[in-house]
Amino acid sequence: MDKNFAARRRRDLIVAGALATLAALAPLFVKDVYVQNILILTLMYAALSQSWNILSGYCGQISLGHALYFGIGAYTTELLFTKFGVLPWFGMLAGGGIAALIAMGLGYPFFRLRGHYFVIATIVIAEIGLLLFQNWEWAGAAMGITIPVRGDSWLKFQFLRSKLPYFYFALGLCCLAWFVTWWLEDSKWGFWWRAVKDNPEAAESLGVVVFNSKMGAAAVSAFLVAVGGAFYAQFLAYIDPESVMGFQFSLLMALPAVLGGIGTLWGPVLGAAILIPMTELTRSYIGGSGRGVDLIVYGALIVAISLALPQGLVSLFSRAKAKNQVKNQVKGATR
Amino acid sequence: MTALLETRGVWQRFGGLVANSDVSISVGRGEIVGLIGPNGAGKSTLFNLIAGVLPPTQGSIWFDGEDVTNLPAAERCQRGVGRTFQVVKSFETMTVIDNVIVGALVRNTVMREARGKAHEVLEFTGLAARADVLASDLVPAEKRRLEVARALATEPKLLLLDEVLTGLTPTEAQTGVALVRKVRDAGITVLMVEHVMEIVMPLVDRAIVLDLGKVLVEGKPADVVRDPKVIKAYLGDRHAVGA
Amino acid sequence: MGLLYGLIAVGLALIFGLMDVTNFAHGEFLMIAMYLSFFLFAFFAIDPLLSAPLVAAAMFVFGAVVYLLIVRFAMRAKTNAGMVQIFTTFGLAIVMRGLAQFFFTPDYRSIPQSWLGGKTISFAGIFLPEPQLVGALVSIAAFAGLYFFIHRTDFGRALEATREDPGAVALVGIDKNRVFAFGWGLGAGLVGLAGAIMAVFFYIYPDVGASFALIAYVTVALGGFGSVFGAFAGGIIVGLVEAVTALMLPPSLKSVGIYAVYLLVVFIRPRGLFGSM
Amino acid sequence: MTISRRDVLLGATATAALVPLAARAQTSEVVIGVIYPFSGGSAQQGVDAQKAYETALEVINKDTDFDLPLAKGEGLPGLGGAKVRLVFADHQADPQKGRAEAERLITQEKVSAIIGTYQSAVAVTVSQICERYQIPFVSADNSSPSLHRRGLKYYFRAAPHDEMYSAAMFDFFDALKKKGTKIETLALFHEDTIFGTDSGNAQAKIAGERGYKIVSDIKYRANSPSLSAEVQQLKTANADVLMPSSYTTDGILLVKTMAELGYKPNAIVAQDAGFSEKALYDAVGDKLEGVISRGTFSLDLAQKRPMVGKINEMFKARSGKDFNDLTSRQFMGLIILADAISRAKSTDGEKIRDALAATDIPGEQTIMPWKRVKFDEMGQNNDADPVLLQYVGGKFVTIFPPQAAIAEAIWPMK
Amino acid sequence: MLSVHEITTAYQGLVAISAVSVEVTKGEIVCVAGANGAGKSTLLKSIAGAERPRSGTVTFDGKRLNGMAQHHITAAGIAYVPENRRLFPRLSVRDNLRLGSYLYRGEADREGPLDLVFELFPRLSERLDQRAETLSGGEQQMLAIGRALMTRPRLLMLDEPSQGIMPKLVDEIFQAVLRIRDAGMTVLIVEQRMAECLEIADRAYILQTGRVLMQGPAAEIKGNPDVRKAYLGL
Repeated sequence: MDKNFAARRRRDLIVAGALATLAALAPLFVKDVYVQNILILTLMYAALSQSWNILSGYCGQISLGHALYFGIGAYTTELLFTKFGVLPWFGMLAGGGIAALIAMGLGYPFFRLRGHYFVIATIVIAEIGLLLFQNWEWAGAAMGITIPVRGDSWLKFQFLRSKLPYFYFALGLCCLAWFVTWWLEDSKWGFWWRAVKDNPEAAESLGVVVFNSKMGAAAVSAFLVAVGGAFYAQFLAYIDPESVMGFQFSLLMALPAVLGGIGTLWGPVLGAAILIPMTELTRSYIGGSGRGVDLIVYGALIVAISLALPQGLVSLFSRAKAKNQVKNQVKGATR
Repeated sequence: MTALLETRGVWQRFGGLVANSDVSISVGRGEIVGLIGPNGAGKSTLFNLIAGVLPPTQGSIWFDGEDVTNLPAAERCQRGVGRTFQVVKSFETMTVIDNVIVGALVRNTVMREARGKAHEVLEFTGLAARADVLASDLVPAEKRRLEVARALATEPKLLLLDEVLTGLTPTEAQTGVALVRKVRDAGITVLMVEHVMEIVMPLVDRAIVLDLGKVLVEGKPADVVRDPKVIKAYLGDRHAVGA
Repeated sequence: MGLLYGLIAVGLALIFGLMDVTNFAHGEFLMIAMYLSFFLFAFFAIDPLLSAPLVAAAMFVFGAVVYLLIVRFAMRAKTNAGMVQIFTTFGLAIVMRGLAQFFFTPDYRSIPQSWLGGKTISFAGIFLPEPQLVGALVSIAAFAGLYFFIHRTDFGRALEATREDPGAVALVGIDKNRVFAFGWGLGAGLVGLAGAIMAVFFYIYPDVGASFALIAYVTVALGGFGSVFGAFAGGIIVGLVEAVTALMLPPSLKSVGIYAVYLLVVFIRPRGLFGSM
Repeated sequence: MTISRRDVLLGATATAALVPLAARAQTSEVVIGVIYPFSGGSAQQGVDAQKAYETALEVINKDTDFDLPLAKGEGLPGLGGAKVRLVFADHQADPQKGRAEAERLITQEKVSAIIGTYQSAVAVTVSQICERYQIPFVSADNSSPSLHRRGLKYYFRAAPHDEMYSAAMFDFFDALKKKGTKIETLALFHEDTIFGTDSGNAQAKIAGERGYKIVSDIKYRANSPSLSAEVQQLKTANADVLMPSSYTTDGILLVKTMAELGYKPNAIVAQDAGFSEKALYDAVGDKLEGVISRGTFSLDLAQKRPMVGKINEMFKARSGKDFNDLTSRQFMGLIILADAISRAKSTDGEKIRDALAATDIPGEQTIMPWKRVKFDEMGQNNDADPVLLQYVGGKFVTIFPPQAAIAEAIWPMK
Repeated sequence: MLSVHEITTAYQGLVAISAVSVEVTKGEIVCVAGANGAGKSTLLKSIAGAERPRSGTVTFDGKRLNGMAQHHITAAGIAYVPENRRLFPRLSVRDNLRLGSYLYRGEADREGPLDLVFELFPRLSERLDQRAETLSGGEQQMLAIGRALMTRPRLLMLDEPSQGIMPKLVDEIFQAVLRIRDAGMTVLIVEQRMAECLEIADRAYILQTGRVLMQGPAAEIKGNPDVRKAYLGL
């Protein structure tokens, strides 16, 4: 059994490595910038969703306010860059750090809340953040911040036409988020989080410090999301509160994980790989009609997937595994 | 040598309701102590106080020679208090082995060691064949055993068992009894709540009867079941004879 | 205004709070109700005040059908039922918006004239716009009715029981789907009432629900899930806080006041003001 | 009304859906990208814009007898009569999506130029992308002054921006004051988006320069569920003039709330947007008798220039609406852009840019009351004179500047 | 009265009971016993409609039950008290009982059986306004049986009524079962405490790994040496 387990872990790593390599080679074949753009967004949302999944999927604290951390990452990076000339690379880390600190600060009061009360509190806090930025003159308020793009530069992480550097960064971020999840999954923290999600009281009785576990998950999750936000800001070269802190980001971070399989290693990646291209393509190719058909298709797909596969798309893959499990059960029952 | 566990004049009130009043009990090292009493006598509350789910309104709790009254549950677990829940609280979305690993992580921070420990405990409790099954797919009796396994994985000095033998046929219960004995033989002190007198009385070294939040009687099982106060409050006439 | 929030929230309180089903399409229910009211006015010249019961009835059917066709299945999920509900109803909301745009066009509509529109009662220097006054009265009546319904009728009891344990009501011969379909119908019907009154003084377009939905959620949570009276009180508090914040802060920040009060309340009372769950 | 519109729309859907499969642009065809919100809260503007562009397309591609550039003859004479084809894209008011669509249009659809976008925030990113790909971007209807001040080479705006509009308003106030009307205090009411903020800032700045007192400056959250508290404050301030900068939705709510709370200002001078929308007047027209809005277009120009009326009829046939401030700008924007492409005799971005920079169209050859169309080095047309219109008896009448006015302002409004 | 004919029920791909047949005659107390996982609870669930049998038939007074929705089966006269009782924890004792008579809400005297419930379990009448969740385990079991009686069943099915209950109350509950039978109802009971159960039962079935191992009059089963060894631990 131990062997099985180790083999599964190794197999996950190998599959991920293969996928990452495949993805890294994709630009050799995909020259179309529009498609590249979709790939970048897909990778970015996969990374964001993977990060969201740490807190909400593994630790069970459903947050619909992660746009706050996304926005903080974006704003920290760009404010530091435009006001103080700090390179985005440092801004990114600073943004991540600040987001993690805020997540922990918010954790103190928030983690006492349960269920809907918690979810609504996360929505509300992100909304407050949005309103504050919308009215914060120094940070550009509603006008946002336009990032001066002066030509290709790795140092400033900006590129005029080439999407490749962004692509590789997004890929890297996605791999990082995946790897962090993979690593945490078989660590004390990973076990603690899942225990806290399933039954905090029992977890506490087994020596799990529930509160600290939640804090840890929140910090890791917020940090990664903020780095994603910083990336998005650099990628877009323009930010305003609505476009980096709006509620839609919170949803878009959660959706891939939910569709793919919440609290699973592969769910977010799988969900993003299907959802994001679908969103983009329905908008691009049927959105121009002005008749809302794209919305109908998009919404109906979400409903259909939620209803048909409540465990997410990964459950399709685990069918085979489930069969094995039944076999084990039979063995166990007839023992 | 001091007792492993001692409660000194413990009170617990919930609003106007008094769940425990002035409960002082002690459990010595290596003992199996049975805690019995009518439903609602405050047994579960006392368990929760000992496990640290909530602090007592008044009084103190001493474990292993130290005052642990104000320590949270997780900290008490680290010091060696393991417990099961009357209403089974497995981690439903995790497999059996993963459930046990959570417990094992208290003493083993290296994953490989924790996993090894968990396998060991599953063997010990006879759940090894079910290691990779989701906890939600276990039948109730297995879930109770999982509760015990999980608590054992924390390598406790004191194990609090809350109705783990409930709902078993007499034969099955015998296996359970054997397991509890095995646990004690491994050097773990056991404090257990149980209703099925036929099973629990031969097993325990000492029985404590709670009624209306107070200690009613305490002593050797044979004496306890003959105590008229116990018969009146708890056993009813028939069982007094039966036991 | 607070009572109007309360009226919008009460339907949600029923679905979200009393049946413990997340409904992210609540704002869209409101939108549909407003359109219904608009079309009844535009084609048959029925004043929104008169059409309110019609709209409520139509919405009742709509809500029940939505439950039976979609939500029922979302509730069957064994694991992460919460997320499945959130995203099913969220998807539903998007579909409803799309359909509204498809059939009603994205044009802004509004009802120019009605018996109530634009009339104001001046009372000791305080102006009370009639539509909102009527809204407030309807809202109070709706709350009273719902309160009575939940606490004094067998059906209300059955609803509570079904929320507590949907699997167990069959043990006493209750069909949970009928109870919940009725509950959803009632919730949607109440939103229908709100929509009809809103239509008098608000503009109507496919995305109109979004601005109200969040406030409605906050209102329900502030009052506490599972409490009709809580939603009522929540509505009043939200209205008051909004008015007060608008005086103290730049008006663009007035919602911050509402949100802050929500956070404050749940930090002190994690189950809202009157919540039981 | 819906049936005929739906048919038109169906045609558009089919085109839009098939477009990506079509062969890339040949010389016989020039492709122009049109980026608007076609879903979400401002979908109506997108759909209206679509009709305006289709009207312009008809003028360009068919032989029509108007005194407009490209009207006569079919297609673009500079490119041997090549036809213009439009590709519509939906940005859903999201700068990221606008950017992605711009990039898609440029690289996949091979558009020669892009026109858009209604929301200013989206114009920011779309124009950035155009700059990077050296494709001209014509900002048809964005009025935020900050847009052209970013040093972009490929950005062009034929229409006025909010500072020009605001200046016109204050010119108007100054003129009234000379005649003895009392205008001292102003109340600003603007939403918290780029448009509202820019407009509010411009008005505040000019008011300060010209000695008007702002007694209330209210920034409110766009699409609020309620504006009662805000209107209460306006009422308390009771300024001589109320100057709202709001989109349609908030405009409707503002006017209705004002009526409910019994607030009747002396005058409302609006920063266009919602206040030029038919929907607003359909909803609350009776309460807006005498409201003044800035604009760049007025139908009564048809009295002087008959073609304005005829083109308006063409538009009306498609949309069921009259031209308004937005749709007229969109119409004109495409004409100007297509004219430049024709003169560039090329579909190359840089050549079109140069042709645009060299544009000089006299005002008479537009449907707008502008002096002429000529871009400065920042791509802004400073000769696009705004007008002030007053809503009287169910339609707009030009009241300012004097050379365009056909009636005197009614002041106070009721 | 109740006739279960060769039903097979499975969940998650595992067969829990296969081809089990059980007969219950009017006025009987029938006990079903067996080890954990033998399929006793599944049998009751299959009759009550909480699980759908894959094959076989369940008929009650000549009416075929399988395929019917669970609430219709309740309405047909079978009351089922599941193992975990499934009370409405946040509702009062009174409301729990009232919900029991939900099917008769149109009737003037809808709470007819209430007297019987209070007679059987006098302590419930003292706790009418308490929330069900604040009752002790034994009282909850009484309430669950009481609620089931309020549906005016002809057949009452109890799943492990003695589980987790102190000895004194176990007796009370078994006595109550006898009285319920005397009041004209039929009882099908699944029990772990076979000794006590066989004492009050008329007939008994023993299930093992999903099949009927043995059946017959209770006294006979109790005397069977194999049973004594395997199940009674004697």
